[in-house]
Amino acid sequence: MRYSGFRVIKEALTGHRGWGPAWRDAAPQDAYDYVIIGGGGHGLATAYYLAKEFGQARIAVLEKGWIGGGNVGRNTTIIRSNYMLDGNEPFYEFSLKLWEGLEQDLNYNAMVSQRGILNLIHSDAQRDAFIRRGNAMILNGADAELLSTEQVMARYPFLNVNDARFPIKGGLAQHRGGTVRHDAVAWGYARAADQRGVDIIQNCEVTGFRIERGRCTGVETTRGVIDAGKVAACVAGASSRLMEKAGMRLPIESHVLQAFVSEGLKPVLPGVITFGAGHFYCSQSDKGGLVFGGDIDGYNSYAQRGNLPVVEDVCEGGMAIFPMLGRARLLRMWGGLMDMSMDGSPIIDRTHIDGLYFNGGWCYGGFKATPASGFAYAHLLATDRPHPTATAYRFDRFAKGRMIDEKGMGNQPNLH
Amino acid sequence: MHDLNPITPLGAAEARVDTHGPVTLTEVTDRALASVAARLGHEDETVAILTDFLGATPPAPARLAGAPLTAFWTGPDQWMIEAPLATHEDLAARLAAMADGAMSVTEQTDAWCRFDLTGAGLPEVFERLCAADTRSFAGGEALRTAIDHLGCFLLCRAVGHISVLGPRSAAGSLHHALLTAIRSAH
Amino acid sequence: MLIDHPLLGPRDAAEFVYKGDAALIHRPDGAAEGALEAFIDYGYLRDNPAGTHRELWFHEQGDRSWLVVTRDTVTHEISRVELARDVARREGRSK
Amino acid sequence: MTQRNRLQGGLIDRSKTISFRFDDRWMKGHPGDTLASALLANGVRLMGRSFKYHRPRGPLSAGSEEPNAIVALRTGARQEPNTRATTAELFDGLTAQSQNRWPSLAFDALSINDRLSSFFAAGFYYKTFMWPAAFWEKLYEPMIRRAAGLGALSLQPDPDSYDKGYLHCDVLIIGAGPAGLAAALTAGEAGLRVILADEDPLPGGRLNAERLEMGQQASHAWAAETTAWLAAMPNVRLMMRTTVTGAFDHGVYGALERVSDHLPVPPEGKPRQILWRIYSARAILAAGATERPIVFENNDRPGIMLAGALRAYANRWAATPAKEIAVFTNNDDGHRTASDLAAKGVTVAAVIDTRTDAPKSARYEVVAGGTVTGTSGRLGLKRIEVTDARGQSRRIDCGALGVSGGWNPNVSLTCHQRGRPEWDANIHAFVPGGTLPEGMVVAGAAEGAFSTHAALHAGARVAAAIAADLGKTPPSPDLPQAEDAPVSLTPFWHVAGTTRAWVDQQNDVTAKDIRLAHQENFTSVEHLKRYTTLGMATDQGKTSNMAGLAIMAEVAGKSIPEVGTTMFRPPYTPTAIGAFAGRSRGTEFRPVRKTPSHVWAAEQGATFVEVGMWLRAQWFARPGESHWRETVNREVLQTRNSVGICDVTTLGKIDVQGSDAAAFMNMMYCNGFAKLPVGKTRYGLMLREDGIAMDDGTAARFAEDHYVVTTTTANAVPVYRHMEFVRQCLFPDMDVQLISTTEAWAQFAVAGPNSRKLLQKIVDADHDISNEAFPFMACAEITVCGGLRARLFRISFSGEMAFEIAVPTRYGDALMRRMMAAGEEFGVVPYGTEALGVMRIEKGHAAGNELNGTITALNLGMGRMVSKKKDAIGSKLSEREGLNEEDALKLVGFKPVDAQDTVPAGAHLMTRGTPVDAAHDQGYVTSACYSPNLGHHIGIGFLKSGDARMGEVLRLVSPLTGVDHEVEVVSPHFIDPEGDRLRA
Repeated sequence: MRYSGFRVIKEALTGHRGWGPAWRDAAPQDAYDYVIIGGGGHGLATAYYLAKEFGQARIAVLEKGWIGGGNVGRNTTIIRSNYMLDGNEPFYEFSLKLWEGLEQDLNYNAMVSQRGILNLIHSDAQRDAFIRRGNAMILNGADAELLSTEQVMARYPFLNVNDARFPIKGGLAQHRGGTVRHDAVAWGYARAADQRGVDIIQNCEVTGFRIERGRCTGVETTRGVIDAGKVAACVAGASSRLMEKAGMRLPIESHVLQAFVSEGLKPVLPGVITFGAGHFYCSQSDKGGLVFGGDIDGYNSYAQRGNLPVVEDVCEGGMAIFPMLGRARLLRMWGGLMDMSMDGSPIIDRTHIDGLYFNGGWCYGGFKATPASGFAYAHLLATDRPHPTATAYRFDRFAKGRMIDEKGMGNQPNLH
Repeated sequence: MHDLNPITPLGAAEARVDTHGPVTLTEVTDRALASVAARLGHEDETVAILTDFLGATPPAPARLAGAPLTAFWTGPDQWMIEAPLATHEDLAARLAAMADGAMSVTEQTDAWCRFDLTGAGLPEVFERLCAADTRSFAGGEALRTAIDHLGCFLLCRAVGHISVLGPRSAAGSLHHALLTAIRSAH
Repeated sequence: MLIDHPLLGPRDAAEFVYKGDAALIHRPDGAAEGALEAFIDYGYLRDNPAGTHRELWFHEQGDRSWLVVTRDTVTHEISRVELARDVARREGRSK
Repeated sequence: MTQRNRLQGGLIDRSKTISFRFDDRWMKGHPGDTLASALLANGVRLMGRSFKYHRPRGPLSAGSEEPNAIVALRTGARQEPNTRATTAELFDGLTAQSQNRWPSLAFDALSINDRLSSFFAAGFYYKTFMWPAAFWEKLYEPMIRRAAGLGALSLQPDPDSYDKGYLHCDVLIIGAGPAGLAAALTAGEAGLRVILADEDPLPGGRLNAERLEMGQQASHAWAAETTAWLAAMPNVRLMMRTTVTGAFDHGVYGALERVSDHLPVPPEGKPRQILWRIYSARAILAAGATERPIVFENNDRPGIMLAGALRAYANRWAATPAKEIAVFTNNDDGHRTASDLAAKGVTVAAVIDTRTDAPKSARYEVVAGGTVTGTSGRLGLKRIEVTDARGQSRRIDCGALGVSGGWNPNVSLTCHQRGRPEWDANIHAFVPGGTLPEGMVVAGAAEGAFSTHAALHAGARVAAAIAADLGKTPPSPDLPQAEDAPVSLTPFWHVAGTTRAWVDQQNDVTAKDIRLAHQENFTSVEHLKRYTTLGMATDQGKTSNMAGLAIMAEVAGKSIPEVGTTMFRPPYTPTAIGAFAGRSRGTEFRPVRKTPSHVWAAEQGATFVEVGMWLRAQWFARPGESHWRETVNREVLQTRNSVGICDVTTLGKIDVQGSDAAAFMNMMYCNGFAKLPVGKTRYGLMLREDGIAMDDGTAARFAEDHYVVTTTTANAVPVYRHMEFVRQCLFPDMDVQLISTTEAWAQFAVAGPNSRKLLQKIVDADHDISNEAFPFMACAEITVCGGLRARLFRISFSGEMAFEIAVPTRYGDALMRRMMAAGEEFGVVPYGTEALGVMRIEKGHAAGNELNGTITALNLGMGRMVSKKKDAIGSKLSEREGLNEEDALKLVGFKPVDAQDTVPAGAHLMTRGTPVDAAHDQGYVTSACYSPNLGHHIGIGFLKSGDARMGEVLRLVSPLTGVDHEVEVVSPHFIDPEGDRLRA
């Protein structure tokens, strides 16, 4: 069924009886050409692009719980391609371009909203680094604009300049950045993949891999064994737990990232803004909630919840730049599991086991990557070659010394 | 004798004193400090040297001991020694002279600013500043914790008398934080 | 979180800085045969267990001790805290 | 206007009458009122508008679970959006405005949405607004955003302050109702350190809302007496107006104390609120229960509220929304509301009880087996339509309807870690389940024990167990006789066949929306919430989640626990962001570190700049200088021509001592230190274990077993931590002791050809600092100014003959003054960080811009420094192929081909004739400045194969800033490449 304004009106007048399931609840079959483990944004996008772009049939997405229940369902919804390094920027720019056509492609309004992202600058050295980054963005075909303090203030007149501990010395803006209604991304991909015949199988946990003579031939699940031509792991946050079942250790630690939303408020923030002298970023949803976050808690965790010090640190950052936030209330906080990789960049690669592929290590940046991650992973699965924008996301980059380290923090995952 | 005039951590010639409600906040500038760390395998010798010097046994973890020469624990086999500046301006040198390869001594006098809080109602002040359980302090406690993002030592010399040692460069911020907490609590 | 410091008792984890898996104590010998491979493993691969994890925390706002904390990464329950120096010695590190 | 709906009695202070304003109307109330109770007493039921359909709404509850009566409290910079009228304490002069309406609460233009509601069904926006694509940002979304949100921020800085604090206790008791009070009595008498916290200003919980006897007293009197008893115990801390907002790991709780919210403005020096971090050995959750409504047609009109709330308003606040009320219930508790209100003189028109075996009453009509099937009254309830057991409908006039669907234990805090509530089929509600936060037990209504008797005894029992567990002898407190009624309830969630029946009142989620979500396969509770927004409003679904689950269970043909469970995340109630930030805002966001010469520099009119936490002098402008560049040029030139002084105290200094100090230094730095002679200083490059440069600086050897290491300003803390890691974790038997001495010494760079002459006037004569006696890279402990101990280093960042001199910090100010006086004859200048930067770029020294975390020794042109003869941190991984490529980046200098051009940092480099794009990127400029010595701009940066490309002309592009011109690759050592000046 196609979604449209006309359809909404027609259904409204006929008691909404015509709406069918957004996607089928499929039961697992004995075998598929591709089994994708993980019904999050990346897994569903991979299935969709495999079916649509690479003409693949017999695809299953296996989800342990309910689709979209992981990080695509709990993040701060930001999209952007303001990366600096060659290994990253083309990929994220590709992702941003896919976002720009997503709704028409999926026939699902995920509310891709390009209201811009602004990184504040607080020192001369920071400006130098942002100029380098902005140039790298433009040289890669993305957009970037360096704003003066006056231009920043015109957009955000209530920023604290009167008694700021760290003065605002301008900002780097990417106007094509913005936010997306995160849950809708999962649902939109699920619906579109389902329409192309993908089996989306919920409540189906992978408990083991079938590996024979160095080749992965299928998976064991809580709903039986499923044979597969190719098995694609896509469970960022739980990557180590899953790949351990295939005997693999990963260059990844699992960490918790907290995020926060305020009560609904009349719109004040047009786009996404990040504080450059503390750990705080914020946007405002279409419902009016301020959606904000900061650093990861910093210790290995699978607990999906954080602790007070980071909550306080984030709110300190918020109050530092927006002292008007004092009387706004924090409504809800939650923690998501991050695959923190050793250089802060992801992995989309084959494993040393034939037929077993890996997508993970997204740190806290996976949401914005969803379309390109799905596309590039589908490309790898279908062709056994990396997508041109994802050639650097290899396992062996650590052994070879070709890290993609945007923050320059080295093999210390909690600092990326 | 040299002819340079010192300034206080707060940047003045004279130490500052503030009183609000029951609490007096005093900038203390008349104490010398030196860090002493036992060399590996010389832990007992270090304790002996310090015992001799202090007239008291170097204190256990999170404790302070001795007066007028005082030591407080700063880490495993490591203490900070406090002495009157008037008599011990060269505290580090004196201790180093006694070390004889048994301990490493480092001058710390000016690494720290010190503010003493005296009076009733100190727990009400400190519970707005740091995670230390000052309500249970009975005298002799010495611990390091964070106040206003600054690593500080809290030394309870007696009930109603707590010293805060913080990084000297941040004396202004620390003093402001202490005074603000006093005004909030009382 | 609270970390029960072996010398100081329970202290807020906010006073500490986290490093990672306590396996980082076992730095390979740079002069040994095959050292590069060993360093790549040491530097980049982690067990990352969901469950008991031995990990390094530095008491930066305290006594400057590195600790080995045994903590469950699912429940955050801490079952053991030791001075890293003692652990390192016990596990064969010296000079 | 009189308080026409004010009843007799209550716990308000009638001796005082205070005024308040809601929208344009001034009214009267009494201390003890909430805004909602005072408004009800004044005959006001309409207090807000819903989020989506702008439906008129009045209070549903009398507490923090309130979804509807949400107002903007106060005005101006203190305006607090989305404040619950049901918890806002009344004070004299209080002003509040209604929200989400235009032009007024009674006539709201956007209530048109309500008429169009069938177009706005759950998730409608996912299905439309897609065509044409460009219209989303331009038309559709702006339209949606204009309607978004409830209250508005003032856009002004919050004028109030917030404290953060830390408390310790043996047992934290959350909730001061009967269970909490009994627990506090027991634990207090046992001698435990107790904190008893409750969000209410008045201890007692439901004891203040009920008309109950406890022993010989009224329940509220028992609560008051017990509270007074507790207040007298030194080991018990009563914290009223304090909400425990979150249960964190290891017994740490977050709690918000509203210190001044009940006052017009906070007293001088006092905070508005305090966010406490409570460290507890144990906790008792005695948070009570929240009543749940029944879903029926048009169940959201002002005047329709929870039955227990109706009763609380009458009993505690002596207020009623109307003189004629009805009750709709599925349990006995609803009847208690009817009898209490009847006792207060309110007419009870009927009690509609869904149970066919409903208890009878002599005082009011009971419609057994009946349901409410409709309501009317546009801005407030006028009448209800009741359908009886036989299906006969009739209308009953009433201005208020109390609704009771039973009570849900307040399990919220049990869920903050791993707890997952479990279904209790006896009370038809979720009770605490799964693994509770470490050390937490639950007592009273919060665990489903609803009678007062049960709550009292449960509180005492769990507190006694904790006391025993903590080694105390538990007393047996004297608990009064109290009611012990069993729960008598037949589940009834919603009236069938509704078209517009509200489940989540604030977010306007109807029963129909839930059915639609099921139809579209959003059947799990997570999907349901996200698709319909059920439970996502400011009340966090406290009164709506259960009904939503129940309706989903019904349409899915499942049991409620099969559909899912209710889950709560912190904070328990929405909490001011300002409270989480505390004092860390504005200029106090982070502490300020000042250099020893700060006072002096300020006297000179220096401009300061933030460098991490430090404030450093950036430059020292002189009268007549019109641009900072002019000042900096002067400082640079005068230093290079004569002598300049710069405060460099901010560099980290670490004392390294011990018999293994040399071996330790050799491990820390990639280059060798063991053979450094005593009395000498050496440049050291410190790598991370992954082979990337971490920090650099000089280290001086004062004795065989004593080095003093300097770090960059930014890395002082991480380097110290790293050294301790190496010392304690990797080489535990090395005899090394470390301590930071950054703050202990005031250190100044004295640079320029006259630096020695100047210092000879400072350094005591018995120390020979001639070039022969004290050559480049020498260091010594000396005395100055007649005997003050000092340290002198012959090191140079500027490239000139230079020294760094250090004295105990308290003398830094005096030394600076003395050196300036001594240098007068040479025209000495102080210089700031900007001139420092210019001189180091002229000299090609790497700094923070170059050490960006991706750069190796090889990139810095120091590849050969990485000793192959020894093991050092980082040396092995720096051998990897990707870090040693043929065309690796190398640090080089750049000068513009046209001398007028700039060389901006952040610009990228392209080979001439190639396309300007990322694929052809050759490198980037890291640091740049105008060189007053060379008379043109210069830069340093990283270029592929840079060392082999000297003299090549490249295209320098910065499309971001509109730069595109040519530069020549040159040595990064622009000044004195041979180092003659250094050694002069």
